[in-house]
Amino acid sequence: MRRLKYWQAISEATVQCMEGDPNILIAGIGVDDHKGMFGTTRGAFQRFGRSRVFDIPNCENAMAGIAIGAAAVGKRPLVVHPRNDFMFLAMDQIFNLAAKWKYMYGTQAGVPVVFRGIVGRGWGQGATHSQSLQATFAHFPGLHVAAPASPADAKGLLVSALQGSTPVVLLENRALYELEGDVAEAPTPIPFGQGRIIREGNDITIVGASLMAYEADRAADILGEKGIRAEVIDPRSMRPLDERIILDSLRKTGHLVVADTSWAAYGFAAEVAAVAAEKGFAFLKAPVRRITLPDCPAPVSEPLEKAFHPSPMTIVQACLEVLQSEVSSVRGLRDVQERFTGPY
Amino acid sequence: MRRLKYWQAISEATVQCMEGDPNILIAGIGVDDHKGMFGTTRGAFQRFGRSRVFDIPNCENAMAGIAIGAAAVGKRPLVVHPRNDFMFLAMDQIFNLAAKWKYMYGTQAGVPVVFRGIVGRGWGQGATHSQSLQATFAHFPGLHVAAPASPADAKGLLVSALQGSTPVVLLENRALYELEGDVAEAPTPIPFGQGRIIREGNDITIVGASLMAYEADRAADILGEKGIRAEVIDPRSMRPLDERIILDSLRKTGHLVVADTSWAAYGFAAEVAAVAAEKGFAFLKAPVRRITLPDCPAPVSEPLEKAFHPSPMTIVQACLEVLQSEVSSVRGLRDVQERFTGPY
Amino acid sequence: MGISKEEILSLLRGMLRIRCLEETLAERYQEQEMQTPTHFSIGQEATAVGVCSALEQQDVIYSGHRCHAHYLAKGGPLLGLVGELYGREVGCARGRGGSVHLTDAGSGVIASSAILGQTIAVAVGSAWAFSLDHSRRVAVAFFGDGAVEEGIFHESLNFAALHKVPVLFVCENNLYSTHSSLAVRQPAGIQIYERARAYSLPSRQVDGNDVAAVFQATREAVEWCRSGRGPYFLEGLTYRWREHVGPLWDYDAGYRTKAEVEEWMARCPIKRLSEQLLRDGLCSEGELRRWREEIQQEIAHAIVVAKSSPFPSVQCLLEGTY
Amino acid sequence: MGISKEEILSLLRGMLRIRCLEETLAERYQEQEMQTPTHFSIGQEATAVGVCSALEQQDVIYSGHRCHAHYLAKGGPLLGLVGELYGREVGCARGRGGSVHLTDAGSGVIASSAILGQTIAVAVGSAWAFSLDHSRRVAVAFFGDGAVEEGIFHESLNFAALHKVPVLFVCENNLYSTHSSLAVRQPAGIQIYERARAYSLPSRQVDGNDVAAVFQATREAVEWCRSGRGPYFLEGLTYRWREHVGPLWDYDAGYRTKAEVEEWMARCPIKRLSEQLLRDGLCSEGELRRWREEIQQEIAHAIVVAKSSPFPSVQCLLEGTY
Ligand SMILES: Cc1ncc(C[n+]2csc(CCOP(=O)(O)OP(=O)(O)O)c2C)c(N)n1
Ligand SMILES: Cc1ncc(C[n+]2csc(CCOP(=O)(O)OP(=O)(O)O)c2C)c(N)n1
Ligand SMILES: [Mg+2]
Ligand SMILES: [Mg+2]
Repeated sequence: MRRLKYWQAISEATVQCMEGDPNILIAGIGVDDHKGMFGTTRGAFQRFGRSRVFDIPNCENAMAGIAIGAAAVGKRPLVVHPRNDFMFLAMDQIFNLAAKWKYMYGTQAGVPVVFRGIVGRGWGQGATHSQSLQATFAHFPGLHVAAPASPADAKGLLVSALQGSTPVVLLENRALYELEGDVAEAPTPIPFGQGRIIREGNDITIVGASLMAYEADRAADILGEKGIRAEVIDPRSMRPLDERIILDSLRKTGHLVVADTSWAAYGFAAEVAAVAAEKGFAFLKAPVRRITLPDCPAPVSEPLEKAFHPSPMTIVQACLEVLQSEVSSVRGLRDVQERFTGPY
Repeated sequence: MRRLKYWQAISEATVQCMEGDPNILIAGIGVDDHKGMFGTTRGAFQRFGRSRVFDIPNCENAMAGIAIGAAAVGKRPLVVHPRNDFMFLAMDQIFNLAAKWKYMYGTQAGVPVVFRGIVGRGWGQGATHSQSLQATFAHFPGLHVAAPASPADAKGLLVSALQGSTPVVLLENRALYELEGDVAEAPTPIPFGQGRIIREGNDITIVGASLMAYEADRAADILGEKGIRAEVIDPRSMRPLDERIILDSLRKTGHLVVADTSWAAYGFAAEVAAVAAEKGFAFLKAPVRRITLPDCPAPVSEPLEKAFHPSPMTIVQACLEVLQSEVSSVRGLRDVQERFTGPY
Repeated sequence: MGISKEEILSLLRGMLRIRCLEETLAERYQEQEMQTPTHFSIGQEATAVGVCSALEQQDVIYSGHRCHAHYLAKGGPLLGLVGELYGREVGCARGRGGSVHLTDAGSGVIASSAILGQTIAVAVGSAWAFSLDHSRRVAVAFFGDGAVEEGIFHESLNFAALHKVPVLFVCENNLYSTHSSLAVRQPAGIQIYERARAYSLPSRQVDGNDVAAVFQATREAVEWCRSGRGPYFLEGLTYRWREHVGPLWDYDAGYRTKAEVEEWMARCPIKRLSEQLLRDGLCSEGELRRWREEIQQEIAHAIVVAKSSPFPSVQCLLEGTY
Repeated sequence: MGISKEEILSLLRGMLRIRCLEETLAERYQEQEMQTPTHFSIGQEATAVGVCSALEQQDVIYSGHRCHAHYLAKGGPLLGLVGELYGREVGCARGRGGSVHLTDAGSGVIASSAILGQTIAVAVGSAWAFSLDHSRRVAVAFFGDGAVEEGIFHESLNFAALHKVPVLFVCENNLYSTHSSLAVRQPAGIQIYERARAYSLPSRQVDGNDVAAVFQATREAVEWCRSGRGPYFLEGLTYRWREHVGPLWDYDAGYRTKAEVEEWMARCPIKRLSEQLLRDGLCSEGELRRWREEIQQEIAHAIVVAKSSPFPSVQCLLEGTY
């Protein structure tokens, strides 16, 4: 299979879907410029030009409404936000209208609008350009919410979004954009609500959202060196959440660590922990652990920023604690941490 | 002690705080009209008039920013929203500025703005006028978020908000407005992050947020008739959350039901369940149960609306299931449910 | 363009039908069987009827919380509205949406909503889609003077003017937003229709209680939109007779005077037009009476049907979320 | 009011200082030690200096993402800015905020922010507080032509005009929002300063590269605000030389032409004024050289101090959240 970068996979999915469905439009700040939304909309603009790829004024709230109105009469708008943090401005339309449309108007047809929001990370993105809004979006019925962590998933989930009839929010971590992976040529949808087992293991379950799925896999490498076989699960979508895949894993391992790119309180990690406490209680052999952001806004200064984001080692440490291994007994941990540079 | 209604307690706290601090202002749609925001701002308007109580244009986002700007130069604005659902329009200012101000600007002083949002309930309020946004607000560091369930708490938490230096979101369920309770004359603050034990018990812990604290207490009455002694906890604030009071109770009871006025996924109930799974695991004797809204927007039609909102009986049933009592063995449950009319 | 006799009679009948229905509903509302917060349009029928009568069926409309008149004027079935207020499956939103969430695909009533200004953008979106498809269809956004203050008003007009989309903005200026007069919400010295000019839009103010004037202004406006020249803005001055939400009068609430209400009631669009038509011999008292009777029958029938038709089944509570 | 020699020299020196600093920063930025997305104001110094020089110390300013010039012009300490870019505790936001979150209470720089349009409302709020206190203070909101499209612009101007608060809106129109020209964002046929009139505001466009013109226009505007007559709107036409974010040039990116950039560089506000002053004999080449040297020294010193001062301690990561 070909290998594509994450952003290339998004671009490919977009172009293929637009070829298949003339009703798909793209709208967003700078989607037609030389940067092409970090490359993700460049292919579509080259292929379809200004008749289907629209640069827009700075009007997040109206744009969401405009997309809904276009969807109500047959279009399939894909609205792209260079940072998901700007979507706070569009939440009224997303929550109070798009998410509720089908139910509230008792209609057969919903409004198939797709919002892509990019999550900033690193290089001093700071407090208002690096939030991860998956829990905020996923609290509300009526939406599908996903945060793909691999090129293949980025493609498949976007295809699903552009072919489905439900309003969708896709959150893409900027730090994953250069990640390479196998991606099938055909635009095959990955259904929302279906998680992915990144690696199998019997000792402990690590559920990681978005970038943290990737980090969890790195953590599992390190744990593997110590003979601990972690099962790593990427839920892929937050709404619906694939509870089954998590519970099945828990049944095997009895131990759970959840890693997220956002804060602990009322976040993704809370929901997974709650599912475990509610439906996986019988399997649990030890307390669940959440690996999340420190409870403060994102700082800019480099040392603070570095301390702010959980690393694979943070996950490793949590797993060892859950398994009650002696952390200090794991030789060379520091070195591994230092060696790791990740995809940023 | 005097008994006041919930709305009267809010009104009293407002007037007393405004007397004590000339920098407090009120702003909101219709705060000065004959309805006086369901009575809560009428007293302040009568006492202080148009120089401190401001009707405003319909501009939720700007108003939040205007409040922040006034706070930055010494004022203490109290912004009131007749429905918390309108606050989606103001979330950029609340999350991207107010919540982060102190941290992001590295300053000593934050921006002490207080937002009151009223949660609609019943009589066909419908999908966009009856959401409960506590989890959405409480996910973000930098805010205090509370949802008082009694007149005394409504007063004490508002006093805390108006005297503190942190931006605060207070959510008030409309269905509690006519509830009466003992309220101290003096404006004594209730600190954020301090829960309240509504009643003590050894068998099961019920944590209820906002209106559900009240409903949980009714549920405990019914359980009491069956000899089950539930401990009912009202966390009062969601951020910070009083984990201690929940864990202490859990240590006694080993059983947990969490009731919330919003949806389960990524909601208040998820966070409490997560705290239990993470820090109270050793105490837990049975799976946690969440009693929340069905996973759909709020319908209008009366029978649907009735089915939509969890009742005390829903909580009772969950408790019995957690305790593995035979539900059908509890005599007269239906009758109790039918007899209950609540405060709406 | 002149107005034919047929047209003018149909305008009158349209207003009469809305008035009769809303008055009946206001009365029935007090039986507490309609459990949905309801904003009556009594007194404001002329803008709804004048505008919608100048549209084609394929054109679409959007509205806000005060939406009954728009729904009916565009052709939304009466039973759909009544059924919705009674929370029945037969309601236009199957009892899920209530008074503020009206919809009827067949007649082009796409959606009304209870969040101020929300549907202004949505109407622009539909119009944008029409223009991308080189279709002749036009979208209309109805909203009040209060919605004009919301940021989305600005963003929407900017986008619409920029892309020259065929949207007609119709501001029903009834001088109040809940209990707040324009004076405490918008700066003096400029009128709402003039503000639209800041977006390079043609705009115009009409007497919103003169249905013929609204109709003619809309015909011109819609022609402008349909011919690809972009959006148009119409402001109709009118007045709400009853309380903001609910069926009662509120003369005495303090935010407006009884004299003001009465002054506007004297300018009742229905009274005005029917007196004129009688004067001009275009219709007779008998005709008017007959219409009223026919309408009352239609209404009575709809209420009977609505009240005897089933509520949504509780088993279907979740249905429609996805 | 004329401009004194002292004043004009100080305007020139102010611009020169900002230019020198930003050019140095742009160079140093490429060493990758400043890890914070940075929007340079090179080419746009005249609006910042012209406006801020007409303010009193007690007046406050707010800015957006392109805020260095405003911060410095209002008197924000140079080390505070440099330290912030290097992420040090000595930075004006103690390294927490970065390039887009500048603040300095002492000189009245309250806040800049990276969300478009956000601080327009916040400035109105401070001005509102001033008017409630019957204070003489004025608040200034700096923002770009792109922020004008946001709904909050509309809501803020409406509120400010309604309550006649002493806020000066300063739109630095540099023709682009990231890589999008005005033509793809706002309808043709009306200019930004004219739009402000829709709120019954006095408004005016000035040559944003003519610091004296900006200064004088601001003096009049601020007098208007200070005297209780309400807000004022000033649009300055100017141009950004470098890329939208980051230190590089982007002639060749495709969204604008090299000729356009060069045309605007020829209208450099500093070159223009210094040539004029030299011509008029108000300053000498030697003076200019000396200033430059003094400024470079100040900058070099600040960079040394910043780079040698401590980063925030990781132990304090959570501090300041509450
Ligand atoms: C965003 C938002 N803010 C506030 C409200 C509360 N509200 C409902 S109707 C209304 C008045 C609207 O006035 P106008 O637009 O003039 O319409 P009218 O009621 O006069 O027909 C208000 C403030 C709301 N529904 N949505
Ligand atoms: C709400 C919001 N939308 C989009 C952005 C992304 N963004 C950052 S700067 C910018 C361009 C702003 O243009 P303008 O206001 O003219 O200021 P300039 O950069 O030209 O100085 C954009 C779109 C943002 N920061 N905030
Ligand atoms: Mg009105
Ligand atoms: Mg610009």
